[in-house]
Amino acid sequence: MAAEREAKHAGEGGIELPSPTPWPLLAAFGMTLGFAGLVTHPIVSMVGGVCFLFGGVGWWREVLPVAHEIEVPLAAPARRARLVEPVPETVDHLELGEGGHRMRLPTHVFPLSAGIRGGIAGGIAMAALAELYGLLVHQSLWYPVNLLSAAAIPSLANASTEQLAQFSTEGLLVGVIVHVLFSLLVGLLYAVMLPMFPRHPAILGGIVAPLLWTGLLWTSLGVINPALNERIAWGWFAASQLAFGLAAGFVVSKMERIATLQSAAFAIRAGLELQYDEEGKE
Amino acid sequence: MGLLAGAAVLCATGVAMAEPTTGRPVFDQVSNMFQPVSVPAAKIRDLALLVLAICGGIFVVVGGLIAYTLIRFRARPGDEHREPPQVYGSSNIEAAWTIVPVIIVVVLFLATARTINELELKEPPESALQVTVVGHRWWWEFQYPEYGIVTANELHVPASTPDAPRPTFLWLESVDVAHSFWVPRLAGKTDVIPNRRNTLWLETAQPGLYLGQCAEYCGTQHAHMLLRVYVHTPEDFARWVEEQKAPEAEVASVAAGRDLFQRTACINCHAASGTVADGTFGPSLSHLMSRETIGAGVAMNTPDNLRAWIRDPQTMKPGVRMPDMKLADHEVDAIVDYLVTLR
Amino acid sequence: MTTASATPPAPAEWTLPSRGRVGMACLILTESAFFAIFIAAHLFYIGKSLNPPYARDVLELPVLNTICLLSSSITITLALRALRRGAVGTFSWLWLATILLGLEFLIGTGLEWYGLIYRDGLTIDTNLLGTTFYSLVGFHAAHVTLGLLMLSGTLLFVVLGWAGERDVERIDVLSWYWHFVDAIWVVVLTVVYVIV
Amino acid sequence: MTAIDGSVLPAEAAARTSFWIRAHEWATTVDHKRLGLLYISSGLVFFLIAGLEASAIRAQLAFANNDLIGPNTFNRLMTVHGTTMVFFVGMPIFFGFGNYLIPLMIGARDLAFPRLNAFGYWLFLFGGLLFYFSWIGGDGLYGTGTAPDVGWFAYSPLTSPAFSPGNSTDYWILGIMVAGFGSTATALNFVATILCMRCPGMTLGKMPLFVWMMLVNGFLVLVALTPLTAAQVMLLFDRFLDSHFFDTQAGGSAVLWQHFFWVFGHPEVYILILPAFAVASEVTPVFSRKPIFGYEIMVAATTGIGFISLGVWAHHMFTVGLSGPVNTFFTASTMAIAVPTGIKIFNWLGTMWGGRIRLRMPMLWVCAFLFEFVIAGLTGVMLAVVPFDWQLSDSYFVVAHFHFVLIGGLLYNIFAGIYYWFPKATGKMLSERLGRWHFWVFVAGFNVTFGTMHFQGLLGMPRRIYTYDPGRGWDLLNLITSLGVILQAIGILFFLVNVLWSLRRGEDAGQDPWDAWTLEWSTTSPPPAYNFEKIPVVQSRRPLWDLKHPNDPDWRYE
Repeated sequence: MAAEREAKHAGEGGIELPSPTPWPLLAAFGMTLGFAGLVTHPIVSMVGGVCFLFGGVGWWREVLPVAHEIEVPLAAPARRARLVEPVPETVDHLELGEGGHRMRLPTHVFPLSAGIRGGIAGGIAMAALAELYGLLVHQSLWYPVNLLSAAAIPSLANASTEQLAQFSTEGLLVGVIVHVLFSLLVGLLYAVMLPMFPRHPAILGGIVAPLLWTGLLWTSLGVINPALNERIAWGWFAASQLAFGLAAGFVVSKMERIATLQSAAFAIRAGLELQYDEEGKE
Repeated sequence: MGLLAGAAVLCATGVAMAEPTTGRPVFDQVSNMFQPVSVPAAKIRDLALLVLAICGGIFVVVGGLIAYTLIRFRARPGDEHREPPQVYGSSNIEAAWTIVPVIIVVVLFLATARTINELELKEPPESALQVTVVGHRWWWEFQYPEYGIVTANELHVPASTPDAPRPTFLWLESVDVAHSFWVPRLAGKTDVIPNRRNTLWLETAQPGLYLGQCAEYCGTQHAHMLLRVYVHTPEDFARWVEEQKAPEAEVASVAAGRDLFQRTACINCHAASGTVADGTFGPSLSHLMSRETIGAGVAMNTPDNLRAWIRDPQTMKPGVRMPDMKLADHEVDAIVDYLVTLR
Repeated sequence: MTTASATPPAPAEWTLPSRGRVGMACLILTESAFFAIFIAAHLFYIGKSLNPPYARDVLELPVLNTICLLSSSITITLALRALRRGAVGTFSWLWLATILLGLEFLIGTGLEWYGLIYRDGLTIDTNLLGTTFYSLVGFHAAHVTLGLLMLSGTLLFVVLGWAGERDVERIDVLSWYWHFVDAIWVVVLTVVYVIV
Repeated sequence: MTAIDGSVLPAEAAARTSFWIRAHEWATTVDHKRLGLLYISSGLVFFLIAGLEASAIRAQLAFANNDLIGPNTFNRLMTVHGTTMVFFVGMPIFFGFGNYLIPLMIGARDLAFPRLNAFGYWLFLFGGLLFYFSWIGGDGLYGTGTAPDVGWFAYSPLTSPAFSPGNSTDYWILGIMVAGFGSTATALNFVATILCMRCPGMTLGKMPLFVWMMLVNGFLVLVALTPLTAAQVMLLFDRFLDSHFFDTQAGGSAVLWQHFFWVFGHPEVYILILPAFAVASEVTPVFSRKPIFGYEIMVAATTGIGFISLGVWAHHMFTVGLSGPVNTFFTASTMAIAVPTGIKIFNWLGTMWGGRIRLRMPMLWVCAFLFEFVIAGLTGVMLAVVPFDWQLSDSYFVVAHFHFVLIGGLLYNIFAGIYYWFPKATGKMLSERLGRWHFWVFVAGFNVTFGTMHFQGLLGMPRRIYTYDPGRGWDLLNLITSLGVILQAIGILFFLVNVLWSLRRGEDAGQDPWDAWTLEWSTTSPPPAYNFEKIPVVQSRRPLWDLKHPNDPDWRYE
C-alpha cells in the first residue's frame, strides 16, 4: 500500500496523507456523554447520542466511498532529511570465522539431542543406583520413588518408613515425572555448558557438578523435602548423583567432538564476548 | 539501598519490639511473620526462608553481573570512533540461562506444592476447637457452637500441648462484603467472603496475645477492624469458657440503665444475655467487660471510652455503622453504668 | 574474506496482508474475549438459581432461529461469490435473503423473550438464570442487530449504485463479521439451550 | 495547508498562528505523531495528578493515628490514584510511544486507521475526564459528589448498590469503560499497522524489538481488555437493572468478579510492562553499541510472556480459599512466567557485555531499571509461592512489589524513552545536567519509599488502611516511606524543569544524536508530516547500520 502510494507520487512534489477531521473527536465526545448520562441525567445521554450520530455520519462520509486525503507539500530542500552517510567509526573485528563478526557463538555446539540422550543415560544410571539402594536396604522398589515424590505430596512427606516402602500410584506418577524432568533438564544443561569448560568435561560434569549439587541440597533439603532429609543416606545419594553426572557427561561428550577455543577466556567460550584481532593469539 | 536501610530498621524494630512485653500489652506488638508461634505460620516461615535464600542468591549474582558489566564495559575516552565487535548472541549461554531458572523453578514448585497441600486442611481433626468467624463491617463475630458462646473482636483459643494436641479450626463467613482474617504470627491470611465458607487452622503451644487485622479492603473503616487472638493454657481457656457461659449477674443498682437499654434502639442491633436484646447487626454485649477493647480495637474498654463511644461513635470511628443515638448525658451514664456490670 | 557486492540485495516481491482484514480479525478476537466472559458467567451459574423459573422448565431449543441464522452464512457467501462474478442483481437478492434470515432470527428471539417474560415470569432480576440468559443472548442479539444495520446499509449503497463490484473486498470483510455472529450463536446455543 | 505540521513551519510563522487555529489543528489531527504527543502529554498530566494523590496518602500515613485526611477521603484517594496510574498514565503514555514510533520504525507514513486512532485518543481523554468528574458529580447532578472509594480492583460485593449507594462506583465503571474502548481501538490499530504497513524488506524477523513487543502488547490488549469491559457491563447491570451477577444474597458469587477482574488484571500488568521492555530493548543496544543479544529468543520470550500471562490470573486470589490443585496450577504458571522474564534480563545483560556502554541519560535509566526490576521479579517469585503469599498478599509487601514493577519497571523506562526520543520529537536535546539531578534524586527517593515498604508488609501491615496504631513496629518505617516521597517529588520537579527549559533553550539535536540504527533516526527531528520523503527499503534489523557501514553491513550476516 505504502509502496503504491510512493510510486504514484514520485516526483509530484507532494505526498498524500489522510486529511484532518473533527468527526472522531465529536463521535468520542458523544459516546462519552452517552455513558455520562447514566450517572447524571438522561438529557446528557440524548445530547451524547446526537453528537455520536453526527460524528459517525461525518466520519462515514469522510471515508466512503474513498477516504479523503490532502496533499502535503515536501519540506523546503534545506529542511529535508539528509541521507544517512557512512561514519568513520572503525568496528572491532573478531578472530573467529571468515566473515569477521556477528556470528552466533560458539561455533560448534552439541545438538540438543545430545543433552536429551545424556539426560536419559544419566537418569537411568541414577535410578538404577537408587533402586539398588531401595532393594538392598529397605527391600522395596517403591521406597526411593516415594521419597522423591514426598517433595510434593504431603501424605508421603508425613508417612512412616513402612508406608514409604508400599506402592503408591500418586507417588509413582509424581516420582517418575519429577525424575524424568530433572534428568532431561540437567542433561540439556550439560550439553550447553560442557563446551564452556572444555578441558576436563568428565571431571566437571561427572564429579564436580554432582558434588556441588549434593552440597547445595544438603543445605536446604529440610525445606524442599523433609521426608527425604530425615531418612537420607548421603553416601548412596552422592553416589547416585555421581552416576548421573558420569553417565550424562560421558554420553554428551561422546556425541560430537568439542570444537571451541581451548585457551580462550571463560566469557569468550560462553559466547558472551569475542576475542579481538589485535591480540593475535593462536 | 532502600532495601538495606529497611533491613536495618527491620532488625532494630524486630529486636526492640518483637516479644510481647510483660503485663498485658495493648497495641505494642510487632506481628512479624518471621517469628511464628503456630504450626502453619512456622511452616510458611520455613518455606519463606528457602525462597528468600534462593532469591537473595539470584539477586547477588545478577545484580553483581549488572554492576560488573557497567564498570568493565563503560565507554572510555578514545572509544568514540570505535565500535565493539558486533555479537548477535550465543545459543549456548541463552540455553543455559533458560534451563537453570527452569530447574530452580521446578525445585521451588515442588516444595510449594507440598506446603500448599499440607496447610490447606479442609476437614477439622477430631480434637479441634471449632469457631465460626463472621466478618461484619467493621468488626468480627466469633461463635463457639460447642459452648454456645458468641463474642466479638477478641478470639480466645486454647494452646495445644504435645500430650493433648488441640488445634483451632476456623470457619470463615461474611455477612456483607469480603474481609480477610490475618494474624501473621499464627497463620497466613484467608479471605472471609459472603456466600462462601472458608477455613483456616492454627495450632500453637505458646500462650499470649497475638495481633492481626482485616487484610481485605472492606470500606470506610477497613483500618479499624483489628483482631486480637488470646491463646490460653488449656486450664485458663476452660475458665474463660465457664465465665462466658455463666449468666450475667443482675445488679440492682443499675436497673435503670438496663431498663433504658432495653427501651432504646440499642437492642435492634445488640444482644445482651439476660435481657430482651437479641440484635445481630452489632457485636453482642454479653460479658462486654471481659474484652479489652471496643470498636474492633479503636480504644481500650474503659468506662470513659465507653461513654465517649455511646455519646458519639462517629467521632471515635468515623463511618462506623452505629449511629449517634442522641442520648442525654444522664442516659449515657446510666447505660454505661449498666454495661460495666456485664462481666 | 570474500568480496561483498556493494549494493544490497533487492527485496523480494513485497506483499502484506490487507489492513481491513487484519482489523476485522482483531475486532473478532476482542469480541470473542467479550463473549467468553459472559459465557463463563452463564456456565458458572448453571443450576445455581435460588428460585424458579429454572432453565430446564422454560427454555426451548430455538430450532427455526438457528436454521435461519446459520443458513444466512451460506447466502452471504453465495452473494459475495455473485458479486465477484459481477452479477450485482444476484448479489442483491442473496444479500436481501441474508438480511431477511437475520431479521427472522431477531423476531424469533423477540417472541421467545415475550413468552419468557409474560408466560414464565423470567426477567433479568428474577434469578441468576434471568441475569445470565438475558445478558448473553441479549448481547448476541445486539450484535445481530448491528450486523443487520451494516448489511442493510451495504444493500442500500449497492442498489443505489454507490458501491459495487469494486468494493468487493470491503464487503467481504463485512461478511466476516456476520460469520462471526453466526459462530458465536453456535456457542451460545450450546451453553444456553443444550447444557441445561 | 502548510500548517499540517506546525514543526515544518518557520518559527516566526508558527508564532503568528493564532491559538485557536492551532487548537483546531490539534483537535482535528489524524497524524500519528501529534496524537502520540497528545497521548504522552495527557498521560503526564494525569501522572502529576495521581502523584499528588499519592503524596496526600503518604502524608496521612507518615505518623500513627494521624488525622490529616479522614477515612472517606483516604479511600477515594487510593482508589483514584490506583485507577489513574494504571488506566490514565501507564497505558496512554505507552500508547503515545507506540503511536509516535511504530510508523517511523517500520517505515510507514501513518497508522493503518488514522481516524480510528484519533477516536481512540479522544475516548481515552474523555474517559479520564469523566472519571475525574466524579469528584464533583459523584452523586448525580445534585449534592457535592464523591469519587469512587472501592479500590482500583473494585471487589464485589463492595460495589453492589447495597454497599456502594450513589453513583461513585458508576463513575469508576464508566470512566474506565470509555477509556477502554479507546484502548481497544488503538491496540487494533497497532496490530493492523504492524502487520500491514511495513516498508519493503521489513519482514517480521527484521522488525525492531520495540515493534515486536508492541505487537504482542496489542494482542494482549485485544484479548484482555474486553473481559474487563464485559465484567463492568455485568456490574452496571447489577447496579442499574437489579441483575444478580455478583449479588451474594441471590446466590451470586463474589469470587466470580475477582476471576473476571484478574483475567484482565494480570495481563494488564504485562500490557504495561511489555512497552517498557520495548524501550529498554531499543536503548540498550544503541548505548552499548552492539546489536541486541539473542534477538530470536527475545521475540520468543515476548510471545511466551504474552501467552503465559493469560493463564496466571488466580495468583492474585491465593487467599480466597481456592482448592489445592487450583492454587498449585497457578503457582506453577506464575513461576513459569519468571523464566522468559529472566531471559530478557539476561539478554539485555548480554547486550551490554562486551560493548562500550555510553552512560547517557536514557541508558542510565535503563540500567537503574535492570536493578529495580531484578528486585521486582524476585519479590514476584516470593509472591508466587502460595503459602508465603498467604502472609504477603494484601500487605505492604505487595504494594512495594508492584511499585517496583510499575515505577522501577515502567516509569524508569518511560523516562528512558522520553530522554531517548525527545530529541526526535522536538529537535532539542534534554539537558544532561538537569537529567542527572532528576535521575539520582528520584531513584534515591523511590528506593527509600518503596524499598522500605517491603518491611512494613513483613511486619504485618495490610494495605489500604488509612491509619494505624503506634507501637506495632510500623511507625518509623512509615515515616521513612513518606519522607522518600519528598525526594521523588523533587526529582519530578527537576524533570519538569528540564522539559520546559530544553524545549526553549535545549541544544539542537540534529537528525541522529545518538548514532542509532532504527529508521526513525533517518528523518528530520521533528519528522515532517509524511515521515519519509521516500518510503525506505530495509535489508536488516539495523537499516542505519548498513548505511553507516557500507563495507560491513548487517544484511550480509543475518
